[in-house]
Amino acid sequence: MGSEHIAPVRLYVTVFACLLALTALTTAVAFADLGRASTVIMLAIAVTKATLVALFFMHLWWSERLTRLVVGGALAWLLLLVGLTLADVLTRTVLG
Amino acid sequence: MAARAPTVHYLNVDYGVRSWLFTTDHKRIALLYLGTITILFVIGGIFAVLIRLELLTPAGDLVSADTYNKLFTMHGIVMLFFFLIPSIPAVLGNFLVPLMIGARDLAFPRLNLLSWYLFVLGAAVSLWAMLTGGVDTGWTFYTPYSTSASVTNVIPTAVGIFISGFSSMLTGLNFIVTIHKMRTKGLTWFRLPLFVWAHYATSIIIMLGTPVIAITLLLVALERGFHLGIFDPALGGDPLLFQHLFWFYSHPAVYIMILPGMGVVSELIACFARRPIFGYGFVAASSLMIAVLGFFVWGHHMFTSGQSAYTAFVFSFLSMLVAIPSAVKVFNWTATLYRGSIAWDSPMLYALGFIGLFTMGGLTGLFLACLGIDVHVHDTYFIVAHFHYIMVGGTIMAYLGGLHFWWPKITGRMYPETLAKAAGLIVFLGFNLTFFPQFILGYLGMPRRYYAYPPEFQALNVLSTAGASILGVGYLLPLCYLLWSLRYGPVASANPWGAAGLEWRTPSPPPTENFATPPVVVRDAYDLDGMADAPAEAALG
Amino acid sequence: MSFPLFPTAASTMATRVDALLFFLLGVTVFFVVLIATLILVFMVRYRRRAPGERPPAPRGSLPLEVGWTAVPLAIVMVIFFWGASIYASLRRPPDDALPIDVVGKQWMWKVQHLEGRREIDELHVPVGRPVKITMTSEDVIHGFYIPAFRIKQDAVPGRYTTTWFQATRPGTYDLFCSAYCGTLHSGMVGKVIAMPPRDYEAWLAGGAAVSAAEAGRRLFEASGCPSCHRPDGTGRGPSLVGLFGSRVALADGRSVVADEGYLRESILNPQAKIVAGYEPVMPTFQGLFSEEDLMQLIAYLKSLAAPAAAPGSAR
Amino acid sequence: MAELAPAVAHHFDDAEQQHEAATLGMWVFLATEVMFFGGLFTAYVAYRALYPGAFGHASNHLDVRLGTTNTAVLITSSLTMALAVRAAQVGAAPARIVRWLAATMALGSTFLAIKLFEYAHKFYEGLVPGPAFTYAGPDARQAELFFSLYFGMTGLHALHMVIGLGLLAWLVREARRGRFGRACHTPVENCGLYWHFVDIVWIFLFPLLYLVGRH
Repeated sequence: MGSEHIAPVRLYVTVFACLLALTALTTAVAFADLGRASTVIMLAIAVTKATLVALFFMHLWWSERLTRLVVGGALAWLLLLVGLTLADVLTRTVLG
Repeated sequence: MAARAPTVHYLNVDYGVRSWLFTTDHKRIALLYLGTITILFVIGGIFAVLIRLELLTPAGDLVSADTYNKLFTMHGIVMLFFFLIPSIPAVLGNFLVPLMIGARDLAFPRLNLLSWYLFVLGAAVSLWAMLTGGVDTGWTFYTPYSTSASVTNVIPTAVGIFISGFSSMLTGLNFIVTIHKMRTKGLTWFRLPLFVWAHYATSIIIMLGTPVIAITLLLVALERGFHLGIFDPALGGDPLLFQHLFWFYSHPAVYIMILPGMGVVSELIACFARRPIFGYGFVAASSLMIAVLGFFVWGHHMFTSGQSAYTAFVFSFLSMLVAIPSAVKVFNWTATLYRGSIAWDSPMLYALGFIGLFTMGGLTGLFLACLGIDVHVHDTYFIVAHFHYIMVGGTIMAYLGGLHFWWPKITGRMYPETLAKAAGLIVFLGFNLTFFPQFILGYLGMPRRYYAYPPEFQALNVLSTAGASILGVGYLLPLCYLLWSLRYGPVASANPWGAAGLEWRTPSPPPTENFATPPVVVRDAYDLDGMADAPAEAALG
Repeated sequence: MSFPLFPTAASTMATRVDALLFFLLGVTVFFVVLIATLILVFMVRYRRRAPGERPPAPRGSLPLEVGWTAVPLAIVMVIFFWGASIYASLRRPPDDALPIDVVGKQWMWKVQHLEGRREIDELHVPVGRPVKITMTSEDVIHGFYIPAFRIKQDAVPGRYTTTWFQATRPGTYDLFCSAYCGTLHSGMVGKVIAMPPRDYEAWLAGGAAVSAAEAGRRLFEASGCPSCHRPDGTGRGPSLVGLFGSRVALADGRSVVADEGYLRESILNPQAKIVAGYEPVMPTFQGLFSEEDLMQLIAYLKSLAAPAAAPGSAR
Repeated sequence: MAELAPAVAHHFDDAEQQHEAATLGMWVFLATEVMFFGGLFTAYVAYRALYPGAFGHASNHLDVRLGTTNTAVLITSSLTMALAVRAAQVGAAPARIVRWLAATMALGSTFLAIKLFEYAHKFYEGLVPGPAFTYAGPDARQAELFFSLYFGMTGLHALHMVIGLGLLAWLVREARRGRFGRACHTPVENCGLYWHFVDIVWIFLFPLLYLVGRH
């Protein structure tokens, strides 16, 4: 075998600490009055957290290109679904 | 081939119901699927017969309006979700993908069996829902009709489709992993048969699209059953959101149905024109292009639905682009025939019929992608005719062609060739007589899903019903003579057509392990010289 | 029994759509004949003559591949732009179009003319003048379809959609429901009666009903709206005079054009878009007004437009 | 999700191929899960764009403390899961693998218990969509839309958690039998991937549902 990477425990604990810190941060951001920026910041934090989990807990950092292609493809398709649907919802009153 | 010794193959290796119901052999599972979808095709066909009979006269006189609405709904659901989507992938793909790539089985044989059980369960739930009252929403389940107005068995039907969606996903997952990880030595991506490329592209669509229809139907069921008002306009919900989610799957689903058919046709043409497919790389790439672009065009089902005009322009533009890879395929197939050595065997007749009907279906698709025309013909018989040209004229022609072509491999028997040619011709003529008049009906303005219609539409409807009776005979013939051949057909050799491809290098029917020794590939797909290296009979050892 | 093969063309749009249809038919016939002929010729010409025949392998051709990618691409682009130009005019009713309101309901079409006449499953329109249909549905999605005019638009519950046409020939034409809507979907058919303008005026006058705006005004007053929405703007709600078609600044900093959809939303769901400077105190009227009531109310609000406002200032 | 024969199954050439196939299969399965939740996220995004105010008000009826606690609980369970996978990879004693798996199960159960408590509370407050929906604030109808999404999304997520707990229970049983080690840990890895994925879904659900319009 030996095709997979064995990560040190310290890395896992570090990632875990970052995730907890980011959770606290996102809650703090939610209660601060930042207007519309707060949504963007909270989403950015969520994306960061998800990336950390995927890269280290799920070993994406060490996996082969094909696996990353699968992940990238799924995310691209999710954006496609949300994006084109939203494009319709948001422009309905613009013309006609 | 005299005095052939009784060899052990996948069919006679074991007997009894248990040996079938607990098999993990992809070839046996393919046969389980074949039996199941044949039954479902007959059921869907009976619905079609009743629809066509009702439409013989302008007045609604054969069945009641409610019954008619249930008939076309159930015809659509059975034919799409329980026949066309599994047809080529789950039967021919299941049987052939491992053989074509020199593997002993699919990557996950037990998931493959589970997929069949889920399919049977899903079909059983949906059929049960139909028998105990039916469902009348149309196969499209549009909200708010399906969530608040319909009083029929929407939830169990949706649950049945939901379950069969998992069956479809397990098959797709199996194909993707198998094609990536299980190719035999020397079989590089660009030596793969186009059938395998087509199934790979199809599987990508299945994996990315099917979950969306699953969640969408689940939401419809939850809205009906538990008042979770996701699409409810009374709460500010948007019925068009349902349509977006629905067509995100259901448009690419058209390619789930047609791409495997294109794969079959590539194999048939290469074999019976005796030369590799012209522009192999372009044909392979066009399958992937269709799979990807197919996801960008769903909004062309919604040009008159109240979708924003800007989005409509974008979707129309993208829909035009998806025509290109399909055109590329048709031109390359035609170019393959040029200077070939063309045999007129029955599978080839189906394949050539496919090209003609698919060309018609594809070009009339442009009418629907075109904004100005679609406004007029949307939701009319024009659209009904168009998608039957693709799905019946395309997919079913390819399915029948493929079934004839690989029948000797699957069963070890040949079928009566003259009858098969006659059946092919009858299907082609009957099909055109059934569905061509519907193009005219559509442009005249006859809306679809009408159980009674103004009298001026009657003449064309009579023609269509007459054609349907011919088409019915065309479908019954293969059912009869293929069954007959199981017992009385002449024994087939390992490679009766003189085809290239690994599946022909193992005996007919193949042994459970597919190949006595794992084959090694040194040549491109469809290279007949490769066949000389390893004579098929040698594998009998 | 008549046996038509082509529909009557009775609107300005119909001739444009038919022209594009003939172009597309030409393309289709050309390619189907081309492919079918090639297949048949090759089938015969290159039929297998000896069992052991081995034709040369094709070598592929980049110019050919590029060619049969580029030519279809050029053709579909023509089709796209042609179709899109028709659709663009279809989605943009002329400013002087005669407005008529339509409500779909299982299984009938209810029509309200601005001057007051109402009809069911019949739609009288003048010839030679653009007519703008604003529609919605009381229950499920319906499809408003007049084949002779080559127009179709779904009526969606919860919102307004519009289409328009200009009849060119007097006559009686089919009106179909094209979006499947339940048991009597195929019974949800009506007639469009296109009449010379003078006949249409006479027909309108024959109804002797109150105008839509007048009916809307009565509803407006009976529902107590004027107590807050005073014409001089001194009430708890904004003045509605000259509102329609104007741009409204909202409390959250956005601004919207006050079109039919905005007015409808503001009656049913007043909290969704609060006008800047006002408190969110208006109660919802959801369930109190039918779709027809709403259309009459909106007709009234439209009639309050300041006389000086140029038509079409909304855009 | 994987074929779980300890030895190399008959149709694979070697253990390497079998492991690669199982891993790829799991990732492809997770891609379908992305799209499965994607349908709900699409609905959420569309409605939040249409009714930002109503969503803000409705979100304030959720309990941030419980939501934050649950986020922390789930993240911790991801850590213990990762450590369970690691224990299997390095060939640790079965008892150690079982310990980390059991910790993950305990945390997962805690999450579900808190979730259940929240649901019960919503039920008492009349915030469950349907005839019993009694929301006092403005935009009650759009708020009902929000709560439909809330229950749809968290319900589907909770269902995935329940399935995950089932998988973990099965892993514990197999680990006790000493099945996992350096040579065979694909099942633990794949269940781990699934568990982390469910965690990621919650990482998005938390700000989208609990933290709208808090300030």
